[in-house]
Amino acid sequence: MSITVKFFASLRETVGKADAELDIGTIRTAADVWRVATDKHEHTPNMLAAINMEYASLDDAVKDGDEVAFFPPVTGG
Amino acid sequence: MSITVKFFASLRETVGKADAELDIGTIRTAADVWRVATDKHEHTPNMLAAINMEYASLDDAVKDGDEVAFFPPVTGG
Amino acid sequence: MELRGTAFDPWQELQAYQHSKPELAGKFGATSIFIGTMRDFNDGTDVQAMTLEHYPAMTQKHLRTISSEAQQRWDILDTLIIHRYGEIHPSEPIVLLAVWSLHRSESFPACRYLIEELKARAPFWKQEKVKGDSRWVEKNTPG
Amino acid sequence: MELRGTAFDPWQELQAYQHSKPELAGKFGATSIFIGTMRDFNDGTDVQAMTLEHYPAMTQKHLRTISSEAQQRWDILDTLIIHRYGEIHPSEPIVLLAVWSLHRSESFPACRYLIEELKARAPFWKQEKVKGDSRWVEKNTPG
Repeated sequence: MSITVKFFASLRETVGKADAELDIGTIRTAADVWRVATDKHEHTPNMLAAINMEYASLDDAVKDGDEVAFFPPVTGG
Repeated sequence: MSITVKFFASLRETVGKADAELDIGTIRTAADVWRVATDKHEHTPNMLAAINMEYASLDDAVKDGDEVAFFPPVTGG
Repeated sequence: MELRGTAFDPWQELQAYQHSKPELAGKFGATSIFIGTMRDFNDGTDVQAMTLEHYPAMTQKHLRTISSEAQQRWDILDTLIIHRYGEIHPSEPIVLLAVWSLHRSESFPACRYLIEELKARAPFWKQEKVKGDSRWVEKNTPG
Repeated sequence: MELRGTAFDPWQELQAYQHSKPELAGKFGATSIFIGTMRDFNDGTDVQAMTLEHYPAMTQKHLRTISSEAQQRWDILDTLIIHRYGEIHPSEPIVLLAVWSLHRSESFPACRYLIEELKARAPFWKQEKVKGDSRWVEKNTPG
């Protein structure tokens, strides 16, 4: 019963880690994942989240086995 | 006192020549050039004309030394 | 801007052109390229070859004009136009257009402008060889 | 669709890709290409190098999705996407996009769609090296 968490780019630096593994416990949403994984770290309003490689809102539900990622606006191409 | 005339593509085939050299005589417009150079050959309404390499209307005036060209719609690229 | 009587490789042309302009290196962020290539069919029939007739002095003049119009309308660093004439075979490039600029918001519309204006204004005429016969192409596909 | 960790030559890639698809020869009339290249300056300052971080599995998934969306929206024959990651130096290509179709009315908007969607959705992040310091690029230039 766990969630894999990933942080990228400036967010990885701010949070101070690239990955985390959480026991699902009382976690229901991506916002819960952020709070537990970062110890309630503040985040910028333009932070993006993805659940299993798809863009998601912080209110979206997560379930056992999900990979949840947090990152700043993308700047490829 | 002369006008150089050029015919291109299907128009060259219809008219039966690629070039002509006309004495300017009573020629005033591109339409006059066409009539004299082709012996009043009929032409399709979508025929294009150029005077000195610039697109022109058949009513446009020509003068001594001009190069006047007649051709069908262009199909490059 | 160049009119070419024989087949060319667009990749070699692009590489050579960029190599010949070292002052551009590091300055452009966007390159938009269009290549028009001869197909082996048109209007439902097989085409063996094509002859591209042109009006050389007028073609050169208009390709230069179109290119400078693009440079005036958009903030672009350089353009390249190579166009074939003469006998062309299926899968050979007919036209190569390239635009170099800082950003894609300039290179994309400028490249599109070059091909649309070239097709509308440059005096070229295509004659296709179909089953031993020749037919003039009456008009271009709209953009 | 390919993610590349080292510098590539876009002309060689295009030549090799087209060579690897002999079934396309004679079938396409239009090729639209976009290349995004690293500049040696940004926001008024010199940039020595750039590191492009990405989220590999998500990047691959989204580039594939964008590519099939383009194939659904426009009548196109093939697409190619190559995108760099890792350390990149000025004048190196970052992204190469190509679209092959019958007519330019398909290849142009499809190529533009690929780059706009890639920039909006593909999870890459640029970090520039400026005077020995590193700075994250906060957002892309609008299209």
